[in-house]
Amino acid sequence: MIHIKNLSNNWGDFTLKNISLDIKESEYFVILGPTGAGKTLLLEIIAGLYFPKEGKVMINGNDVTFTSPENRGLGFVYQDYALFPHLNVKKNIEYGLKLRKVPEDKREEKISELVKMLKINHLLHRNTETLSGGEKQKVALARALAINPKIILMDEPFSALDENTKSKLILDMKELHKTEGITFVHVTHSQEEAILLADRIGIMMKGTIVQVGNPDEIFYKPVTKEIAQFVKIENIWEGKVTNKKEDEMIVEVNGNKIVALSDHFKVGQDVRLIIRPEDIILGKGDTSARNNFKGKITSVIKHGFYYIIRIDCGFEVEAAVTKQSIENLNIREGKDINIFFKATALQVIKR
Amino acid sequence: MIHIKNLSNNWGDFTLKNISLDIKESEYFVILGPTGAGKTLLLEIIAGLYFPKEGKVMINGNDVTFTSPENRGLGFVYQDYALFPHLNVKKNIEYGLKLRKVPEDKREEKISELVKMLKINHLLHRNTETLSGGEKQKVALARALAINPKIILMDEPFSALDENTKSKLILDMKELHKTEGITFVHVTHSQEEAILLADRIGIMMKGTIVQVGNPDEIFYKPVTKEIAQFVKIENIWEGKVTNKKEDEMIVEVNGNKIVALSDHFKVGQDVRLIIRPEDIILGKGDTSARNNFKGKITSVIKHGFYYIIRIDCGFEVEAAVTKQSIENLNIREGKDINIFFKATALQVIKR
Amino acid sequence: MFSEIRRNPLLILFFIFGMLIVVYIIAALSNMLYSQLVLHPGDFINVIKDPDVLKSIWLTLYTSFIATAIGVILGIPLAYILARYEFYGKDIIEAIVDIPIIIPHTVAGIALFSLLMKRGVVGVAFSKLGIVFQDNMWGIVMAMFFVSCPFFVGTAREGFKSVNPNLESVARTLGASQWKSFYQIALPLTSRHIFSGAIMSWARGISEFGAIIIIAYYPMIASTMILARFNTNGLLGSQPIAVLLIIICFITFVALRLVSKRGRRI
Amino acid sequence: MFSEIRRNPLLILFFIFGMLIVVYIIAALSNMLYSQLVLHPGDFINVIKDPDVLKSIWLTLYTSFIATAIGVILGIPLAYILARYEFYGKDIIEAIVDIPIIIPHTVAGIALFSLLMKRGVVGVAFSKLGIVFQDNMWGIVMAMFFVSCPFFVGTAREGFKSVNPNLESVARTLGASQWKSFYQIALPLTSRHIFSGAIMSWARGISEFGAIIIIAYYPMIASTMILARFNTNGLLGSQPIAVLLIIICFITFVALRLVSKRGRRI
Repeated sequence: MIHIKNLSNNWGDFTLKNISLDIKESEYFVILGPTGAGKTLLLEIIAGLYFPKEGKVMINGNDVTFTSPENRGLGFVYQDYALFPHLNVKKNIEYGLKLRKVPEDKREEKISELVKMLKINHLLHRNTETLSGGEKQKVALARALAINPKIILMDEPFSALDENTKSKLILDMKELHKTEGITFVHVTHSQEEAILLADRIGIMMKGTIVQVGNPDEIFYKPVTKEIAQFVKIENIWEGKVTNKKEDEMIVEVNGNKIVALSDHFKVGQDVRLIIRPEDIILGKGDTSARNNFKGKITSVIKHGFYYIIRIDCGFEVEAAVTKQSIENLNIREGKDINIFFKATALQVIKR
Repeated sequence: MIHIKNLSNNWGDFTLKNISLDIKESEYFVILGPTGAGKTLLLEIIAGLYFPKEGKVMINGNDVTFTSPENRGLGFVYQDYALFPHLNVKKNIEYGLKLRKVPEDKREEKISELVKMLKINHLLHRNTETLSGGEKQKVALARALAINPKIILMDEPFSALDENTKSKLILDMKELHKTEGITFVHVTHSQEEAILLADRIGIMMKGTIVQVGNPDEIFYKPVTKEIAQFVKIENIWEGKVTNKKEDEMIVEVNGNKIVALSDHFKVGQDVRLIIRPEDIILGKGDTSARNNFKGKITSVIKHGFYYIIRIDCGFEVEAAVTKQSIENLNIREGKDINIFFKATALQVIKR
Repeated sequence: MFSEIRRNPLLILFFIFGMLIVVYIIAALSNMLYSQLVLHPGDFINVIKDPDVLKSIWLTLYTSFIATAIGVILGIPLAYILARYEFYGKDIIEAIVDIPIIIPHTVAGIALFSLLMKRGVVGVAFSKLGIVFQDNMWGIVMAMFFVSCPFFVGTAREGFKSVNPNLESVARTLGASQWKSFYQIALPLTSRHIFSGAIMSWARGISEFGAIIIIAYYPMIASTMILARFNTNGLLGSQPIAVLLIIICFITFVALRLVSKRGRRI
Repeated sequence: MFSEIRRNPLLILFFIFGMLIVVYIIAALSNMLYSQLVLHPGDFINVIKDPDVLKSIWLTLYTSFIATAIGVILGIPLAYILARYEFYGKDIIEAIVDIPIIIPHTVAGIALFSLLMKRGVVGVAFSKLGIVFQDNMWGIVMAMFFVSCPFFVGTAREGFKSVNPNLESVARTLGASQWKSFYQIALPLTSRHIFSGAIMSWARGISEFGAIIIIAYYPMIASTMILARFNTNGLLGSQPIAVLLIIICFITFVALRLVSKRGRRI
């Protein structure tokens, strides 16, 4: 659907470096990265609002690198919604249809279909400035959907909303994506949005795409230390391969021997082990786990629905557990505890 | 420490209505509420930046309702940090000390102690505009701490920071509170911040304080439906008391009989039952639970480290479970499942 | 604010200082209006009936209107470019556009006279087309345009800057050409700034004197008439014209303000 | 921007329209400077040596400086109050402060003459103190102050508005009185606006002519001198003074700009 090749640009403070990316038809693709990574600029180049210095943008097999935005037929939703303040809700939604000279009855039909789908019928004659954030977001979406785009580009669409509104809108977006079969490209710095919505995620850092994959690949198998840190994995252990047999190997971390899948690593190589805190199991568990360590609990901190436990096993381990586990295992600061994890849950990267 | 009595005010769009509040010495008190609740105005009245129309503010037993801010000796940290842009980091921190005519050697001593504690030694001669958000936050804190305040007021101190910086600063704040014994009053709309930091929480909605308690009281026993919704409890069931014996009662919800603690409710009374999703247990469990229902799973959605499961048991139930439970119980949309919860985990309120 | 003043002696001091400016301006105007309309109403009524005076006032309003119209037509594109784009030399262009504000009025008059007089570089070219500037209505228009256009450009530029550029970007993704996104989105959203910039420009044109007296003493605009009568008849002969001019200006501005305020609500 | 122009015919059109204003202003100035400095340098040198001309230019710069100083002292408190507080009647005060901008210059002259002349309401009081305005330096100062103070107040007000009020609030919680938070925080952060407002006010004072010629034909300021020489000796006699005045103004403004830019870095 969208094919980007060797794209480079610099615009003010933002630089894009040699970006290549393929986004498939009907995919919900999330570009995830910290602020300042150049995500918005990439989106605006896909929309045709800026032209790149180098590289190509293809949509449906056509080279559109220098096509004007009005001839691309993409929907665009900005973080600040960018509703036309001098037009009411209906006229905002209608704007693209009028430009296309769609006759009035067809326009009315399309609008009533959209407002029904997004449940904003009651807002149709309201002034845009009187709307709440969530309502503005829906109107911006309706306006983009009105022109029947094959692709919708969204720039941090939920970042200005409160958490409750955001959760509801995310469910609506999932539904919309399921029923309409539109390709979504969604830019965000929020991992939560990415997990909830993405079919695939592209991680963008410092002007370039550093990893592309489905959410499990991104969150369980980050390919660099920086990505691991960005997706909030504190368990990053530096070690060295000391032994290798068939498809397994031993990695020594601070004198502890950890079993991992061998992949293409060699004995003597310096590696990093990465594992998500929810893959660390506490207490009497699962005998199938080869990695089994004893440690002392150094801190217990509540985070919403779960607790983050830090354990010193000779290397620092962070685990995420539920309230029930805390109660069942009687977890407290200073206590000794056993931890387990599977060799398959470990991601190994070079360093 | 801080005693507020029958405070009322209106300032522009914000109104405070009859607020009474007691904040204890060395307490970390979080004022939690949605945007527009008037939280900042309340903080500014405590600081003396605005004077209230009615009511009293007492600090340490002295009536300071109309005392100028410069005579209150409180520290104040704004959401936008409000660092003086024409002064460098050191001069910002030094500002309050110079006003107090502290001699230079004592000033240097105090500053070096503060920057050591907050780990910002290396920033001392930097221009404030070149700092990152987290660094600005620390400088603002150092500046407020320099005057040895007994109380520090913070207005949404973390809301402009990215998630990683925020998590680190929250740990630093906990440490600081533990070692310094200062009373903190922290205004926020983020439940996460409140859970992580608060000794006690005051929930503020529409210009008034609606509940005060420790985090467990607030998050497990909200006293109104609005608070329950604000702390993201979807399990709010409307029912009627049909039976009562000793300290237990039966509440009928859509024909289902739920056992709850009777408290002061009467047979025939309309009530609401509230329970957090992590208190719902799935599968073969715990025989001590009196409430035991069969239902069908209607949705399974991943949220970061846990999953939110919706179950239809004749009434809508939301449960939060870990990845391991999902795997062990083979949870999938459309499957039947048993749920359990304790009578003691239910919060019952009038309606 | 008043509840704060009670607790704040500094504000009282500031208020007293600040009010001196306001009082000076009010005193100058009310003294003139009072001494004319209350103490000497007869002179005022005679002036209203004087066709020469009325003609000069009409000429002033009319030429300034033309100058403003030219400024609006040429100024909107300039303001839009200055608000929307960054380019090399933009600072210099902005500085040049502001020159007429800081240049002494008589110096502007000399410069324009030298350029537009019958023997002047531009004057020669235009006289072949039958357009004369020296001692002519078009000279007045050109002088007014020179001194007033920076006010329009500055206000319109601020207007365009205040329009979120994402609005035009969205319009373009919805199918609007650059021209349509300009006149359907940016222009209507800047209408209040354009209107108030035009009023300022018009007022500036009416108020000009130093530049005009040099390029066109005749036909007499109101200011020239005031000075001429002041030199021959003193205050008695000139003050009624000044009062009439200011009353007409005030009524017009207030009316325009009201129109623009009503427009805001739509 | 230039890379965008290639793909955008609308921008080219806008650019051409917009440039007409810029070209007009450049043409007027460069024509005057060229014809004087290149074609008639001798006249220019004679004027530089004429003590009457030099005295009039010095008087202009000097009186405008005094008018600006008064405006700064009275204007800072007013600007601060207008920027920081909301109160009943604020709109009206803001409108009154802007009146001198829209009022025709000769009308301002008549109003001030009527107020300050020897027989005028204020003039009588001050003449007992030995201060005369009519045909006197102080009349020039008062006229310049009248027309220039709105420019200073407006710029300083924007300056104070741009200072985050939380900065002053924090300063107060740290122990600063209202006065200290004003002069240690708000004032230094507004210094650039205050400086550029003062420059604008000074420039406006220098450029004034219509109001001054009525209240004080003598002592002659530069503009009056230009008109007088124009009326007796035409362009040849007046243009050299205009060129000299504008060169002095430009040098001063550019120097002040550089000083203020260097100040920004500190």
